Amino acid sequence: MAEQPARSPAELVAVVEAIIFVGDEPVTVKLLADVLDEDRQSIEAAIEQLSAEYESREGGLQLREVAGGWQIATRTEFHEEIRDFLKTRPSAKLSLASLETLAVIAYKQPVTVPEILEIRGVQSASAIKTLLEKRLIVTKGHKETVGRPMLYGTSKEFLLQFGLKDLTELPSIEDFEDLVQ
Amino acid sequence: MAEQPARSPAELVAVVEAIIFVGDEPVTVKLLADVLDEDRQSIEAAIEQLSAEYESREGGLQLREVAGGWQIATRTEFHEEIRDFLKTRPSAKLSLASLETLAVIAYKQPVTVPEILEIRGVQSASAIKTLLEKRLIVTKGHKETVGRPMLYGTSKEFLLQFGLKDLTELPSIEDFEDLVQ
Amino acid sequence: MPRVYFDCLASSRLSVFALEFLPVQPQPEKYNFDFKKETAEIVAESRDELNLKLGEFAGPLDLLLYLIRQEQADIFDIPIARITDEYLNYIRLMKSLDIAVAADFLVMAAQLIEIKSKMLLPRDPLAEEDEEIEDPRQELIDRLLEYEKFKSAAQMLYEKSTVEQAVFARGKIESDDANAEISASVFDLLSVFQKVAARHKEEVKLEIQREEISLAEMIRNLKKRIFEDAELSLLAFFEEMHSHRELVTAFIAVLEIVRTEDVKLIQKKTFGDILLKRVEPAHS
Repeated sequence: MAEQPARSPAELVAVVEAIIFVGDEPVTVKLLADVLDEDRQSIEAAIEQLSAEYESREGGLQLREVAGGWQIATRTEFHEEIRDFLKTRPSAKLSLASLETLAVIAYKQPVTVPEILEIRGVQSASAIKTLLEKRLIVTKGHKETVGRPMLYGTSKEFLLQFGLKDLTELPSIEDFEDLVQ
Repeated sequence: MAEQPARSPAELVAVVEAIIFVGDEPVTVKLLADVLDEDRQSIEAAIEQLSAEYESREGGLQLREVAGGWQIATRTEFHEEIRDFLKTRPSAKLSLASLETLAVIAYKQPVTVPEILEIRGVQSASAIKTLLEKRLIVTKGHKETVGRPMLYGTSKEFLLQFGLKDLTELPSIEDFEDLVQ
Repeated sequence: MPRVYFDCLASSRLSVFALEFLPVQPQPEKYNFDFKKETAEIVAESRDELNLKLGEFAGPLDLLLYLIRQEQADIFDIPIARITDEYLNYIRLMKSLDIAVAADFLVMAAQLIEIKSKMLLPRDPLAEEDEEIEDPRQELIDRLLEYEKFKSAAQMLYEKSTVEQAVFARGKIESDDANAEISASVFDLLSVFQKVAARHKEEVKLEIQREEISLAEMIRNLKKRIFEDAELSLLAFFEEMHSHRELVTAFIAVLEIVRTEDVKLIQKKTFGDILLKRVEPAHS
C-alpha cells in the first residue's frame, strides 16, 4: 500500500463489494478503510451506494449491517428454496429457559449467576452452559464481591445470530413494560 | 414442492442468485431445475439474465461458469486488495491443535514443551510455532533443569484477543463447576 | 430490590410445611395437555399459544404469571388464596406425572403460603391509624413485573432469531480453506483444557502398563530414522517421548549414536533446533 491508489468512486464501490463478499464475518468500515487506504467517509459513501444498488436490484441478495460490520447475505423470502437446496432444517431453537436467561444477560450484562437467579426465580446453570456452548455468551471476568462470581455478557456471535448491529439496537427493557398487562 | 410455484422471471433470477450464492460448490443447471421445480430452459434463461446483470453492473463480483456449474466469485482485478484483506483476518482463529496447546499454556504457565507434550500426549511444535507467530504466547526464559528447556506463557495479545483484563480473569474450573453437574 | 429468598432456615422449614399441607384434591381438568409429549421448545407463534404448548414452565414466576392470566386476575391485586391453590395443584400434578419439580418451585410455594397467611392476619389494632401497612404481596408483584419484562424480551429475541434463520451467508469460497479454523472464547480454552487434562489422566493410566523402551531399542529406532530420512530434528524426536524416563533414554541414545556412527549434530541458529544429520563416510 505504498502509493495512494487513485480509485474512481465506482471502483471503490466494486472493491468494497468484493471484500465484503470474501469476508467470512461481517467486515467493519474501519477494516475496509485500513485495507484500502481510504478514509472512513469514502468507505461509508461507497457502502451507502452499494446498499442502494442492492436495494434497487431486487435480486436474491442483500447488503446488511450486522454485528458491527457489513455482510452480503440472502434475502429472507427465499429461505424455503435455499433450505431445499442445502437440504438443511432450521437449527434447533433455544429452550424458553435459555432464551429467558439470554434476555437477562443481554440486558443486565455484565451479570452474575445469582443475579440471573434473582430475576428469573429459578436456577439457570444448564441454560448458561448451553449458551456458553453455543457461544452466545462469554465470560467477562469476576465480580469483585463475596465469592468473586463469574460475570457473563453477550458475544459477537449473539449479535450475528440475532441479526443485531450492536447492543444499542435492542429495544430498551422498559419498553416491554407497556406489554405487561 | 407440492404445487408449482408461480414465479415471475425476475423472482426466478433472484432465487437462482440466492442459491448459487449459498452453494459451496459451483451449482449446475440441473440441480437448480430440480430444487426449484422449473425446466432447464427457464433456469438457463435466468442465468443468462443474471450473468448479463453482473456484467453490466461492473461491481466487485462476477458470475462465472466453472466445472460444469455456476459460481459467484470476486473479479480478478481486485486480487491484491483481497489478499491484503485476508492477511488482516483476526488471529484468534485457531486450529484445534493450537487451541489445545494454548489452553495448556494458559492454565499451566510457565510451561516447557516437554511438559505440554506430557499433558497433550502429542507433539506440539507446530502449534507452538503458530501461537508464537500469532503472538498469543511468548517465551519466559529457561527452566533451570536438564537441557534448560524454554518456558512459554501467554502474552498481552492473548489477553486482548480473549478480552481479559489480566490472567486472574481467566476462569477456573471451579467457576464453571456449578454449570457442569 | 425484591428479596429472592427467605433465610435458609425459614425457607426449608416453610417448604416442608408447604409439602405437608398440600390438600389432596381431584386433579383439575384444565391441565389436560400431554406433558410428556410436549417439550419446552418454543414452537408457537403467539405468546398465549406459546405458554400452552409448554410441557414445563421456565420457572415458578413463569407458572405464576400463567395462572394469574388464566384467572384473568389483576397482577396488582393478585387473589392470593386462589392463585396459591392453583399453584399447589399444578405442582402436585407435575409430581403425579413424574416431572421433576425443581426446588425453586417449592421455594415459591412456600413464599405463596407465607403471603397468604400474612394476608389472613388481623390488622394490629395498636397500629397508628395512618401508618403505611405494606401489602404482603408487594414484593411478589415487583418480582413478577420485573420478570415479565424479561419474558417479553425473550420473546423478542425468539422472533429475531427466527427471522435470522431465514438469512443465509455465502457458501464456501477458496480463501476459506486457508482458514478452516475455529474462533475461540475463554470458555473454549477452559473446556479444551479440561478435555486435554482428562485425556492425560487416561494416558497416565495406560502408561503404567506400558513397558519402558530400552536403550538398545532406542538406539536402533534412532539409527533407522536417521538412515531413512538423512536428517532428523532432535526437538521433534524428543517430543515423541512419552515419559521423562523415555526422554532420558532418548538423550543417551543420541549421545551414543553421535559417538559411534557417521552422524553430526548441526545447529543452524543459536537456540534453534538441532538436527541429527548423516554424513558420508570419509573416503580413505
